Amino acid sequence: MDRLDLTVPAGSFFALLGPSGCGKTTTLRMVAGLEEPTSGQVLLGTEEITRLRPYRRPVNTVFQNYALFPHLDVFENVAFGLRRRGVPDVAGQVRRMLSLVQLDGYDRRRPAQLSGGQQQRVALARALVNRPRVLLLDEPLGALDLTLRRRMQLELKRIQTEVGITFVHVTHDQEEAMTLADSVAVMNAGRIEQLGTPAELYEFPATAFVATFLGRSNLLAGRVTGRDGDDVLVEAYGERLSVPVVRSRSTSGAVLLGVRPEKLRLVTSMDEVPAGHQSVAGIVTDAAYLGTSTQYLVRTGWGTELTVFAAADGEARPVPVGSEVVAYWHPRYAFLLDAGTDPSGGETEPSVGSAGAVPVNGVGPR
Amino acid sequence: MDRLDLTVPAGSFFALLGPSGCGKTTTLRMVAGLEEPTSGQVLLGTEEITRLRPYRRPVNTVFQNYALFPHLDVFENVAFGLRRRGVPDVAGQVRRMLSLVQLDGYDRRRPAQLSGGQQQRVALARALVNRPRVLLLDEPLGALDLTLRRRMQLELKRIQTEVGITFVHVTHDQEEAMTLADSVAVMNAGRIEQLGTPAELYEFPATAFVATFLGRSNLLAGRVTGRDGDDVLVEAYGERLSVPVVRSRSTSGAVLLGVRPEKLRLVTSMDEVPAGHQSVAGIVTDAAYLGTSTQYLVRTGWGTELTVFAAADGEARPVPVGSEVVAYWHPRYAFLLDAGTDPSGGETEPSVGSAGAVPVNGVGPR
Amino acid sequence: MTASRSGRRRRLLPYLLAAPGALWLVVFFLLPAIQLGATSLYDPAGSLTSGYAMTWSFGNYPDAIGAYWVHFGRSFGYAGLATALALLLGYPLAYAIALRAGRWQNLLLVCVVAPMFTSFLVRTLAWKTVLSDTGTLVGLLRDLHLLAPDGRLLASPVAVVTSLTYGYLPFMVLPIYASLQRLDRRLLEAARDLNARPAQVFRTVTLPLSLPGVVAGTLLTFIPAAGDYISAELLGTPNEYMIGNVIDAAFLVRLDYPQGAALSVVLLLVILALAVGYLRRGGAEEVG
Amino acid sequence: MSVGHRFWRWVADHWVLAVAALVLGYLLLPVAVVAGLSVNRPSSRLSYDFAEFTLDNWRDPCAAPGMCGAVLRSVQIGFLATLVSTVLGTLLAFALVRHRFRGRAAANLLVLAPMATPEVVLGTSLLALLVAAGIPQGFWTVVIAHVMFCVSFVVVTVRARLSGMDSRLEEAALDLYASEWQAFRRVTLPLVLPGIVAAALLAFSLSFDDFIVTNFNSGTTVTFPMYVWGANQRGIPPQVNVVGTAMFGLALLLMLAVRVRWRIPRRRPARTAPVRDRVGGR
Amino acid sequence: GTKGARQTAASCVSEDLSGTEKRLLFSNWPQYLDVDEENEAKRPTLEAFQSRTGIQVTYTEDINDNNEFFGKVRPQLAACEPIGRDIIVLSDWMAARVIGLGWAQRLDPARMANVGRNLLPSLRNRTYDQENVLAIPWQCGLAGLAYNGRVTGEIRTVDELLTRPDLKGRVTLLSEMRDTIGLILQADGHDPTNFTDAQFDAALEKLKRAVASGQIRRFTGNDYAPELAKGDIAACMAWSGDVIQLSAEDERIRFVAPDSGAMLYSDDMLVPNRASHRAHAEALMDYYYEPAVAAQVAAYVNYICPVQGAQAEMERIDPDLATNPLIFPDAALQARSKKFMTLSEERERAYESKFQQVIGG
Ligand SMILES: Nc1ncnc2c1ncn2[C@@H]1O[C@H](COP(=O)(O)OP(=O)(O)OP(=O)(O)O)[C@@H](O)[C@H]1O
Ligand SMILES: Nc1ncnc2c1ncn2[C@@H]1O[C@H](COP(=O)(O)OP(=O)(O)OP(=O)(O)O)[C@@H](O)[C@H]1O
Ligand SMILES: NCCCCNCCCN
Ligand SMILES: [Mg+2]
Ligand SMILES: [Mg+2]
Repeated sequence: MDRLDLTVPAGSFFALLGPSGCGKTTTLRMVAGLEEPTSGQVLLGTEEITRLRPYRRPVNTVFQNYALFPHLDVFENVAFGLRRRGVPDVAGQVRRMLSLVQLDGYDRRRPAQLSGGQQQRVALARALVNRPRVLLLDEPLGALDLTLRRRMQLELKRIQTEVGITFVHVTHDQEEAMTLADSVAVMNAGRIEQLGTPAELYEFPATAFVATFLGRSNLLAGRVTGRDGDDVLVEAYGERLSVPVVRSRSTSGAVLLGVRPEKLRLVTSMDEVPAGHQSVAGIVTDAAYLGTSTQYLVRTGWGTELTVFAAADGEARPVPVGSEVVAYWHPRYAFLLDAGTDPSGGETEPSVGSAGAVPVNGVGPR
Repeated sequence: MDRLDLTVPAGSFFALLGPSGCGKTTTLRMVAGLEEPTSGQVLLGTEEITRLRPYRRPVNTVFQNYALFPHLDVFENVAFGLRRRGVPDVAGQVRRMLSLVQLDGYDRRRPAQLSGGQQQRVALARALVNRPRVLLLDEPLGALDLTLRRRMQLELKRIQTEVGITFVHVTHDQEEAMTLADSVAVMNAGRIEQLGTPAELYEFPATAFVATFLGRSNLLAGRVTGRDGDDVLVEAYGERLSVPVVRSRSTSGAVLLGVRPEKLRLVTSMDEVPAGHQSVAGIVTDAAYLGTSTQYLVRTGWGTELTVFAAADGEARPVPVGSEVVAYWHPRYAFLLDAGTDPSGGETEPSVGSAGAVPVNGVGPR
Repeated sequence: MTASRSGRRRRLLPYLLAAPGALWLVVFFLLPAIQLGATSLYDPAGSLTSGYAMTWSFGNYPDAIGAYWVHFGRSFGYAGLATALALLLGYPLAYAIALRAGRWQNLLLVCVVAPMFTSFLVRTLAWKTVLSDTGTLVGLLRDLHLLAPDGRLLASPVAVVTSLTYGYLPFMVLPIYASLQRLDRRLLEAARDLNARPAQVFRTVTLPLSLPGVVAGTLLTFIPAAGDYISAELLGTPNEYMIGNVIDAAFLVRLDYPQGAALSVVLLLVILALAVGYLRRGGAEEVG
Repeated sequence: MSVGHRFWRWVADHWVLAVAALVLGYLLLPVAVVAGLSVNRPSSRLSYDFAEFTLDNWRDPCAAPGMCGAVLRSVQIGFLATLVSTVLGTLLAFALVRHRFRGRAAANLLVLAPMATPEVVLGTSLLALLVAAGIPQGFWTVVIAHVMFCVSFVVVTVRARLSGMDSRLEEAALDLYASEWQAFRRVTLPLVLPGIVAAALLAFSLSFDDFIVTNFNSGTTVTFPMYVWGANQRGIPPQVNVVGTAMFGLALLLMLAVRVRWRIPRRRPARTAPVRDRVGGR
Repeated sequence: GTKGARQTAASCVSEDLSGTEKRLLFSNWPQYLDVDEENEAKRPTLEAFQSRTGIQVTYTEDINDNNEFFGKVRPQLAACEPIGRDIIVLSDWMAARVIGLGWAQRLDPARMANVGRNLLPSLRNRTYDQENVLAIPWQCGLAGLAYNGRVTGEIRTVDELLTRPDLKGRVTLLSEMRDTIGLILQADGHDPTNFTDAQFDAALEKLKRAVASGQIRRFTGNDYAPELAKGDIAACMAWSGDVIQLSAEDERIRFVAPDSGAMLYSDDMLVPNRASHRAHAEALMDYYYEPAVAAQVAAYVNYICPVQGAQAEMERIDPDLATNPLIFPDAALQARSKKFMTLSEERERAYESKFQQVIGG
């Protein structure tokens, strides 16, 4: 582990987001006490718990694959922690918890007799019933299919609101993190890249990794040429563009100018670009119908492809593939990043289109 | 199996979509010859192959979990089918195929030494190298994480375009089906509910199941009261609404009037509703930030909740929770369904919000 | 509890867990093996009556091998034959139980194991009844002219190999079953889908993937079979006697400990050499 | 499709089952013979042929002089050997699976070695040691010898079960306030128990059945196999077959009971597929 | 190295618990004691002894072969440990060996008046037991040939046994070297009481050829009996009484004392060291030396009775048996029955080892 400082506000729904293998599970395990950090501390409030054995920590975990005890029924699974601590009224607490997760009547089933979603709720109940100060959830929805997953997300959120315990939710699914969390930390290769509310991260990402991992971004490689009042001036591929200072992470040298695909609009000629907007011309090379929106790829004069989402709100007309278009955006939706930040997100797969290093289209919720 | 007629156009990318357990895998297995239909036929072109043993069928499969041979290296995995048929120049064909799936140089690795995405491509190469008349893909991307999954989708599409073989792609991910396929069949409980292009299905679903499974829909329960020229008149909860006849699956009796969430717009008063539009008043009960859009829940006067997606294209202003709003839509985006069609999609999980039977919000791409 | 104390305890734990069993094996397996080696070098002129002196008589080895190489050859021959037969018979059975038996799997598996509770001796004696010169089987074979009118099964290599095969068949079936049971059936479907005929599916996928079980099974069959002497004693003649019979007699009848020990050591070494060579070639992961 | 074609296809699909049935028959034939002889009244005490049906042998199995004593002794030895070897073997298996420690490879080798050693060698080497040490043979040397060769089989059996067990379950227990001991007691042990029981059954069968090692180390102690060996020389009393049949039946029942009680969950191939949201039965 | 195994009365002291324990453990060969015709589990003479003395006798037929039994009890006796038996029955030469090792307890002649009175003179004062206090003869017998007439024709000579092709694989010989070699020596015209190494080697060679040709199925102890009765064995070397007993059930099973000569032996009762019921053992031995009891046993086992006066008693039980030369040998048979010569230790070892190698173990 690199240095990793992570402050989680009490009572919040906190999401830890990052690609596979970036160290999310490892982080959680240190908090739970299942792994010992070689250096550094784990604090709970003001109390240091770094070397406390796991069973002495007021922290519980919902494991990646639930890790339900197969030899115990639902009731006994949930009662497990209570019994270990010898608290009174086990039965009452267990039943209340089972009803919270809407599993009344399932108490005598074995885990193998439950569906994935039900197992997930048992795992949740088993951890929650102990009223831990912090509940750790390690990709609890990773194994569910999309439909069920969305339903369980809502349920998790409801339960967290109801019990008010701090949830630390690990996922590699950006969409899930954004839907659920009050705050999100994006982790990459063992480091926290950015921490904030979903809107903060989405609207003003701190690094190219965040910009592409959380949603998609069109990133244009450029260079800061100067300053014009509250705007930073950037030259990219011969185009002169600008970004407000408040939306700039870097104000000199090589930079990446980012715009989200849904912030781009397409018109057929420069004349139609409204005042105060900036634009780039190109040719539509692909249009994909996505239901709520249509995704266009626009090849610019210098050969890179921009992604544009046109909402299918019934007003935009379809743009045929091959047409010459102008993509424009308002500078207040652009953001400026230090070009030094690695946009690849530590992925090892050979990239597919591989047109060049820039622009990079991350993939994300549309 | 119920009667199941499925005609797949040669050379197309065909997606078979449906919830878990609806019979997608079973259908594919019958085509592949791994299972025998108790009755009915499987035709390939005009040739009947129903009782042909699998090794005699010009059909190959990419299995749900790849099913790569762990004891053979990548080369031998891909060469497997060729060797079985004793074709000449195995090495040349395998290498060409490996380079098509961009795995040159990986031929001596064992499957266990590959990442999920690489394994998936080996599975693809292994099936494709046999130049089957039909390639069956059973949720080949089900096990990949979202990022990798999106990348592999693009690649599948590219390869299909390149080789021109008929792909039958099974998935329960609506988004995937829509992005990839030329035509989509939505399956439910062993029956095909609708078959068409993604746009046809999304824009004019045939049943409530399709309307809610493929994307979301607001469905208002109503009753046809008459006809006005090319419009069908509907009364729902006291509101008088209309839908064009061409967008009506049913023109009498109990019906469901559907509108997609992104086709709804919010304004603060009736006065702002443009002419020719229809509207419903309500109160915003929830607003969820999703990056590309914001999802509002609007509780109507009669107590049901409508979902509204407001694109975050930089123009719409946020609507605070609690405000009184009017949601409006143009009738040409509405559709009318027979109320007899079961909207639940055969799901067995207890539904979470469970405000009532109608409207039903399916979950889908936004 | 301090971290260091519990840490030390945890570091010590594996040793505490392993010690009793390991100690037992050291004292009652390793030490005796060493003593066996020592005994094999005792003065062959000694006797149990007069006592044995340690004279490092390596000559015991050539003497023993010279006198009994035929029995060694026969042991490995019979054991090899029995192992091959057990594989031939055991594989289909294991295959059927693992992949084709459905809900009968448990019952069949138990049927393979349960005869081990009916003492090996009792079952071998049952073979004696079955193969008896005056029994129905021999009568039938004679009537069918599959056996000469005065032909017999008992007291022949056929009887001995039959019994060896029989006796160690479960040790062949179980590991193969275990490895077939682990086999991912989807691989078989994938192979069929890739135009492999049933026989090809077996040869290219099923068999290679069950190889660890085959390797374990052949070892667990061959090793005890090569040392067996009950079958030869009860169902064979002196012309079928194996090295086990010789060792047994050397220790219990002739009371020639040095020679018996030398024979035992040779048997052990040959088997180890064969097993190691086999594992190298077979590339198995682990026995059992 | 012609009938003949279908027939051959049926044969192609089913010949393995036919072969398996034959092999199973081969495996059970001697047991059937033993069962048959257990209800036989032999024409004379030297005869081993089927003469007349009777249940006398079952009514009074101890009528064969000395046999019941031998069976009892074998059962005692079996129990002791099973108990000791199961405990030692289980501990060893835990050490080998759950811990990395110096000497682990050697311990592994030590465990496998007795399985790779023919029984005559095991028997004679122990005999050589006992004679050299002047230790008289008898009941206890048999127990010791049996424990020695059972331990390996116990280790292998328990280890298989243990390494198939998800170690996250133990972590989950620790996370849920169980101390290491409680995690072992409440989670690990119950989950490994079927493996331990299977190992114990195996150990018992190996001990009860053993002739070769026992023959070298029993002195004048007569176990059931030793008894059978001796009885064979003077004509087997039919009651021996009663014991053989009863043991088979008992084992059958016991093992079926064990397998049903701990319906060993079919080991699924590593599951990465989406979990089906269906109420899963079998 | 290991130490020797010899014991002396001083080094290995046995305690007699007869006073407190009314038990006796008696190990014998199979078919060596009378059995009730009606109920095979009952042994009339033994039961009479038990009811007369109140001593509970555990009778076990677990001696099948001298060498095999010696191998089994050797470690214990060498270590001066009890072998769990109060009386064992071993053949003359093996009894001599056990006595030589100091493993047998001395008996009290005063408590065995019948023995003193009725032991046949030819069995008294033998080299290994000059005073008749260590090894008391149980039975004597002949080793000869036997065949099952149901599966083969008559057999008269040893050579037939070793070479007749129709018997191939259905012949057993005795694992008792003295009996098998003795019979072959006689068949070759030599004298087993006095032969040379060369003669021994020739006999052994003949045996070896028979084995190699597959003629011989097995070398047996007493265990030829079940298979002979069954017919899996057509012909064999066997002990007289056993076969006569089988003849009683199936008259086509016959014993043959070959014209070339049979082997005569005696099987003796010994009380091994550490056996703890010596007094009871003495009582039992004395009991079986009552002529009436001896006759009763002889009438069943059909071996040569070592008890004087038994023949007279036999007249009363079964006059036919009283004149059966195989039980009460006549001069003719006596002339044809030879004892095996007493061997020096080296000769014994050399012969045994050569013989064992041929019989395959
Ligand atoms: N900062 C770090 N320094 C060193 N090693 C690390 C670091 N972060 C993670 N690792 C190592 O990387 C590997 C993967 O980590 P981990 O299991 O925590 O990934 P993850 O983010 O949970 O991945 P997934 O999404 O696949 O579950 C582990 O072996 C861990 O030891
Ligand atoms: N039309 C049908 N009639 C009868 N049984 C059916 C039908 N369709 C499916 N089934 C049964 O339903 C079960 C699940 O089917 P299948 O595996 O094909 O589902 P799936 O759509 O592939 O699900 P998943 O998305 O989870 O892979 C199977 O046992 C199959 O036999
Ligand atoms: N059935 C009793 C046989 C006794 C044989 N004793 C062995 C004699 C060896 N010469
Ligand atoms: Mg993880
Ligand atoms: Mg499926």
